[in-house]
Amino acid sequence: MTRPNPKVDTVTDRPSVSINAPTSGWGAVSVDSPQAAGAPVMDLRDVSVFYGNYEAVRGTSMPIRQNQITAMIGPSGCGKSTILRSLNRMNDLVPGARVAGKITYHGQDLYAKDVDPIQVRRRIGMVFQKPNPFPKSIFDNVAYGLKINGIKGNLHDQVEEALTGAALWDEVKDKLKTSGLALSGGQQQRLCIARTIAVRPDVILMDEPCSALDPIATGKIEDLMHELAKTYTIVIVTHNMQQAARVSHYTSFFTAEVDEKQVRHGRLVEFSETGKLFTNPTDKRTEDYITGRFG
Amino acid sequence: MTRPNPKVDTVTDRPSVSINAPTSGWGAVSVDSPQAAGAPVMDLRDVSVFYGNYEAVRGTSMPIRQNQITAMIGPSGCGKSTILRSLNRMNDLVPGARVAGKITYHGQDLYAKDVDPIQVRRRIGMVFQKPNPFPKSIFDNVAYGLKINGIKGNLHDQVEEALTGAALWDEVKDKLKTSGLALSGGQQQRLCIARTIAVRPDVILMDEPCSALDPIATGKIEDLMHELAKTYTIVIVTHNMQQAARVSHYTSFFTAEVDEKQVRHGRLVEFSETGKLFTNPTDKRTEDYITGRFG
Amino acid sequence: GCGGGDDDSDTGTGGTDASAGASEYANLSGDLKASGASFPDAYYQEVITEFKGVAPNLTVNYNAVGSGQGKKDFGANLNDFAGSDSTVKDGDGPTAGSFLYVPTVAAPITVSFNISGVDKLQLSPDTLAKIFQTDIKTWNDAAIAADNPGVTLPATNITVVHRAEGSGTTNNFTKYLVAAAPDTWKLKSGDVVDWPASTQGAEKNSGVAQLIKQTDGGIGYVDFSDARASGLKFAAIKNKDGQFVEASIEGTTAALQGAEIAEDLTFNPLNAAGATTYPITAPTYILVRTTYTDAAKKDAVKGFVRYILTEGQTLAPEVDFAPLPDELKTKALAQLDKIQ
Amino acid sequence: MADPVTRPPASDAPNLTRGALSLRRRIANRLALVLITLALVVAVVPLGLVVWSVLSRGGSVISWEFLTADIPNSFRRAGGGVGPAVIGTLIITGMAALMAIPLGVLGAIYLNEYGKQKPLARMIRMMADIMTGVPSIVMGLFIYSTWVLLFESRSGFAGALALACLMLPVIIRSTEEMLRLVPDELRQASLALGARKWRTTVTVVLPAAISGITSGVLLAIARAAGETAPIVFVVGITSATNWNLFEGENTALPAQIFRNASQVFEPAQERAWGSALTLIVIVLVFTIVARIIANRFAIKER
Amino acid sequence: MTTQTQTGPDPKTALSSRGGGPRADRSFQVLTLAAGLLVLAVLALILITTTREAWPAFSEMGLRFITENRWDPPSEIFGGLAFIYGTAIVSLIALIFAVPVSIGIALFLTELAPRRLRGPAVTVIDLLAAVPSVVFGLWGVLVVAPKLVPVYRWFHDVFGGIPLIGRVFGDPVGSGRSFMTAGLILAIMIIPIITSIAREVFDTVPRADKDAALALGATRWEMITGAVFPHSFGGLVGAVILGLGRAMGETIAVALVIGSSTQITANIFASGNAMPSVIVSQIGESNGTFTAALVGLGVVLFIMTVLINTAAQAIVRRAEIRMKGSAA
Ligand SMILES: Nc1ncnc2c1ncn2[C@@H]1O[C@H](COP(=O)(O)OP(=O)(O)OP(=O)(O)O)[C@@H](O)[C@H]1O
Ligand SMILES: Nc1ncnc2c1ncn2[C@@H]1O[C@H](COP(=O)(O)OP(=O)(O)OP(=O)(O)O)[C@@H](O)[C@H]1O
Ligand SMILES: [Mg+2]
Ligand SMILES: [Mg+2]
Ligand SMILES: O=P([O-])([O-])[O-]
Repeated sequence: MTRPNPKVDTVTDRPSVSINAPTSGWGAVSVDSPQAAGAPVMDLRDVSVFYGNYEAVRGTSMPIRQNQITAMIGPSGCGKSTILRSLNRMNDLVPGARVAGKITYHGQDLYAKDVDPIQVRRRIGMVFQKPNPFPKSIFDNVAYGLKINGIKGNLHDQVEEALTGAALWDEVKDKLKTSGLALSGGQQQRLCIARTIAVRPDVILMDEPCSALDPIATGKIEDLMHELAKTYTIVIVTHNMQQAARVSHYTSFFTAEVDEKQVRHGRLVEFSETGKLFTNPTDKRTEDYITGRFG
Repeated sequence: MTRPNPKVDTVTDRPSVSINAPTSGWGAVSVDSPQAAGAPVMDLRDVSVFYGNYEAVRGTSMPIRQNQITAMIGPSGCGKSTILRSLNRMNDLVPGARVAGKITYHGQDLYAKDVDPIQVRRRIGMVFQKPNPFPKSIFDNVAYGLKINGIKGNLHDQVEEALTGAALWDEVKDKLKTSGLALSGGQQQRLCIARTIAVRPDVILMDEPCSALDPIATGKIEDLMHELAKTYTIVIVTHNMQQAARVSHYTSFFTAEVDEKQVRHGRLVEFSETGKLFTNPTDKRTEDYITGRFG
Repeated sequence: GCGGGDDDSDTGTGGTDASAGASEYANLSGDLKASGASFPDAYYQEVITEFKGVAPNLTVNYNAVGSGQGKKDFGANLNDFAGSDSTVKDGDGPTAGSFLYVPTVAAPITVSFNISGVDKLQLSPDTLAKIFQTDIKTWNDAAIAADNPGVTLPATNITVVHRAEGSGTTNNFTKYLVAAAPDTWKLKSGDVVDWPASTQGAEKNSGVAQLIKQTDGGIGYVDFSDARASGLKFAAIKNKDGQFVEASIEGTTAALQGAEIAEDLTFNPLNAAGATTYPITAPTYILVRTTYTDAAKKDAVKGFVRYILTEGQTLAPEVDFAPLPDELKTKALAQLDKIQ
Repeated sequence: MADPVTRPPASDAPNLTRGALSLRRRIANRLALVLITLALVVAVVPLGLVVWSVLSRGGSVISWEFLTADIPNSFRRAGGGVGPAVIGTLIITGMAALMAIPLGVLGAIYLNEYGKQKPLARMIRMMADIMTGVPSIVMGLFIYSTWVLLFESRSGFAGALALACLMLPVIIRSTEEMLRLVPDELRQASLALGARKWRTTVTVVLPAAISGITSGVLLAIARAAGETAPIVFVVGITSATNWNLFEGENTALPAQIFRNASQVFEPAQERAWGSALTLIVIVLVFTIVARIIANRFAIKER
Repeated sequence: MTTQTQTGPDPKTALSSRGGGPRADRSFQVLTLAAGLLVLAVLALILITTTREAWPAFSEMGLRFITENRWDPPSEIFGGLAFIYGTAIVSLIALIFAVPVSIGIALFLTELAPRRLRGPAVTVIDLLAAVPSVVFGLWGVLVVAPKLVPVYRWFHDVFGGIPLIGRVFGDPVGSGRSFMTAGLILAIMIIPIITSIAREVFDTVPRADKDAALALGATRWEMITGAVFPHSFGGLVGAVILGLGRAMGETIAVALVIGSSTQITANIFASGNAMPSVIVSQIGESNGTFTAALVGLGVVLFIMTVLINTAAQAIVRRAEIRMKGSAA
């Protein structure tokens, strides 16, 4: 299995923002400037997320680059999921959850007053840890998003397109009417991906999408991610360092640190091009983690 | 954190059984003869475990050596827990579960007709994945096993001894009356260990005892294991290869293989002295696994 | 046991006038369980309260569950005596010969109504039968108007209310209709009758009274005592002599004069002749066993019933019941001596 | 852009404002949410009215005298109280609980610890569900035709039997539910220490589930205390307190409410309201205690 | 065994069973089994004794017991169709009102209510559940029924003229004791029952499913229809059936407000009767075949409850297989 290099062919015509620029405000976090990268679709500036009074993640700054796969790694409880869910305002659903700092999406403040979280989520899709197809037929699973969003066009064609895009069409084309729950775990997860891409989002967030799958199914999803990155921007949380190394172009490493008051907060320790992070980490904590000295 | 070498100081006066002897019948499994080891307290010969008609683990042979820590590693579903639970007949409780082959304990067939599983479990204790103290006071948690087994002697002294043995006494001595559930995860797990050693077993089985704990708590349990190995024989299942490498003297690597009928069975691939298994595995599959090429 | 009964009686009944009778009752002790007709309930409860004064050691419980249930309990040995407005038929529970009828009081059954704006109503037996058969559906029907010259009747729907459960009152009321309107009344008589679909049922006399009171346009049959106590208006009924007579004690007493008394002391004062007679007059009985295995129980039953037939009779008018004529009372007292 | 054809068209200037949501979807959502909220109001209104009626009409009746005095033997008579019915409710329900609780808990232990998915256990489970559905009037008929007719007497105990039959399946099922919530790890921990199964069940499983069981039991008792049909059937009636459950007829608050509710007389109706308030308070105490126990001592989630 | 100083007896002998341990285990199991079997025994007894009591009526009437609309005890004719109809119509009315309201409340509690409102709202529902049915009956007969007459009249005046549907809104009975009143009282009674189960059902919908819908850009309502309902179908049917069972079996509240008429009419504002209330009001005064017939109504009611439950279970199973696929 080979680690892909950041895709140079996906560079867009947008001006490349130098993420090392002093204005970026990423402070202590060591950020590496990759030689070639997509323009930032999303941008986190000093983002902290609170659950009630508890600050789960503190001051995170990083870009999410177009048509690149950005991985988030770190020990359990360091706030990876929390940050991920703040990217499409899923945290709005947790009572008491609050985001400080600024998250922009195509330059637009994601948490601005007039922004409708429903529109945000439609554009920034999400795939979850456990495959969670609806208890409906395979077809209806994929068609659901199309229907509620009132997307026009031939429903069947669009469902086929999405299933094809998720590398599942051939396996299910003869049983579109059967329940999505009757599929194997790996197929279910690809169905969930199909469901997500059917509404043609811009960014896809994935929270440990393979942690419930066996190695073979995991391999298929990883291959699919490469494929999807041609069209979509992907952010993936994973516990599995090997996976991050295999699939991502950029990796951010989080850890949980205890402050003066003995409260644990998640912290972004290092964000850089994946190859660099794994072979030549700037931070001692990153190095300890990836060499298995803790976790 | 340093990996301890197999403890030479715990060798007993029993004749050392050469596990490479042709009579051992461990067939394809590559077994390494360690330079120094305890006598086998338990011995598995061609053990298969069935759930109903499904053969979850096939033909496993390996020794469990006295005052040594034997680790079992391998991908999820390969049957590590299944084998572990067959060592103290916990699998009796699963309807339809059945053990073929022979497991001996101090030379006695564990599954012989007149063997009472209650007596087996009293001698071969078990610590579980999730800390599971009883919803009783700390004291009662530890005293429970003493009471039901009608063990004589000063109850308080014995509880103190067990808690001390589990490196928990200092932390809880002032709150023995509070609920065991009020402790932190790591403390809970040590309480469970105290509960187990209170009845003075011979062997302690541990099924991923640290997987629900944070790194600091994990560290403490690992240290405790070394301490316990002076007195007890320990078998530990772990997902965490670093942990196996850190704590165990012997390691067995399991994997799941698909047979002609497309049915998955767990298989013991390699059993050897831990240092050897991690630095110089005999089997290609072991190597692939420990180098992160799958799983 | 009833130790020291004599001593108690001296002190306990000091206030009562009939000292001879008082000492007799004061000896009685224990519990009496009774159940049955709701029709005489008000009267029996009055008697029980008074009786407590002369027989402080004896507790009597009368449970107004209805005549049918009372008879059934009696048959199943669940009570010591039963109250019933109707006679015992096969299958009611008590076996023939095992019990005696003791008539206690009589009272009118009123035809109570609730029509807003109407205070007085006169009904002939035929009209009454038509109303309860739902042949007549509204209050301004010609037949009713004919009975009530000069009264303005509203077009309100008639709601007929009857007893939901089997009842001695129903039995007597329908018996009256059979007797007084033989050509019109089709539903026959009995504890239960096959009421038309749109009529409504309610439980016990006071339940019927409640439902009438709640319903504009309601009409139903209710015992005199309950009707008066609940302030219902009731109709004057045309008697055998062609007179419209309102329910009253006097009308009942008049009806009792003409009633023929059978061997077993049952009698039928319904639709009796006489100008002042209220025609829907019903008797009520207590069923006692011919033999009580428990002597104390026997004495208690005898004592209580004797009290009803003697001092108790004077209480009847207070709660709107008519006492028995002297002749009947004598016979009833004689009946008590047959109890063993 | 690398692949302009499949690229979502909106990505460059995404409209994230609320206006972007179609009117139809917005209205459907609003309307549904309003209706859902309204549903609560619809339930609260009758509750408020009932409580108001019972409080205002029953509240003026209730006094110590009312709660303790004998029941007047005539519905028409004012005064007196419902003391015998209060006592009757308490001792009949208490006796029923005494019978149903141990049997129910033992039955639940069988279902959850031994029977599990065995055919017999499934059958018992199904029958318990069916028994839960037996209309209370049928239970009354059953006790009447077996117990009352056999022993030729209505009594408090007959009522307790009927209530126990009604409670039994409820207790079995709710207790089983609670036993099921006890994590298997606890049983395994105990068994791994060499405890026998019965000891594990008695010393580990039951204590772990005790709060849930207690709260389920109290709710069953509360429900039984309000049962009317079987009481009217098999308990009979008395106007004086009868402490003896086995001899003599008895009465209970629901029966008093029922009898007095269909009376035309004002004093009777007042007694009905007073009894209703008393009964509600009794039932409420059980319910609240059940909730407190459930919340306070719930199995700690981990 | 050098270092194992603690291990007492020689393990070889120690592994065989000691004392009466296994027997104690056995006895305890038998004890619990006996308690479990008691359910079967009682249920069988109920069926046997009630059927035996009812037998005279069943054998006399045969199938006409449930197909004929004539209840004439003096003539020994017992056709209970009107009461079956009454039970059905009253339960139907109760469900029509209670089901949407209960599901609404349950959704409110699980999906909408801010956390601090959730507690009080649950308390309200619990309070409602704590009110014994006889109290609703009391309230129904003394307060509600008379007050509803003008309301019924209004409905009759407005809708009574419509062909066909108008017959449902017929002339209201003067006392207000009617199918409709009984249905409404029952609805209030079963709302907390259905609500509490529906709430549990909605609570078991995996957070992940709801998140999945929302992550696709669904509104809350779309999330409810798309993710919550498909998951809850089986549970909701169960909840409704439990409520229906309670409604069908409710005796006293219905007896007080239904009006005790023996009639089959489309008019929901007319009085009628239901099986349990017929039993409770007439059995005291009955005897012989009449008593048998009333007990027979109880048996029929019981059988109906069981049949409905079984049918519902079958429906749920089929729907669940369709939705979840054969695998799950
Ligand atoms: N809904 C919530 N309410 C309160 N605290 C929460 C909530 N969700 C998460 N947290 C807390 O926030 C911190 C970060 O949690 P998060 O789930 O983001 O971690 P994670 O890195 O995704 O961990 P994992 O690898 O275990 O998924 C944790 O301390 C967690 O307890
Ligand atoms: N009670 C059971 N009934 C039937 N099959 C079972 C049972 N327990 C385990 N299995 C199956 O046996 C196989 C081995 O399971 P086991 O739990 O021993 O694996 P494991 O190596 O411990 O996995 P993990 O690392 O996930 O704990 C799996 O295929 C599992 O599905
Ligand atoms: Mg996470
Ligand atoms: Mg395992
Ligand atoms: O007096 P009854 O209750 O039988 O009418």
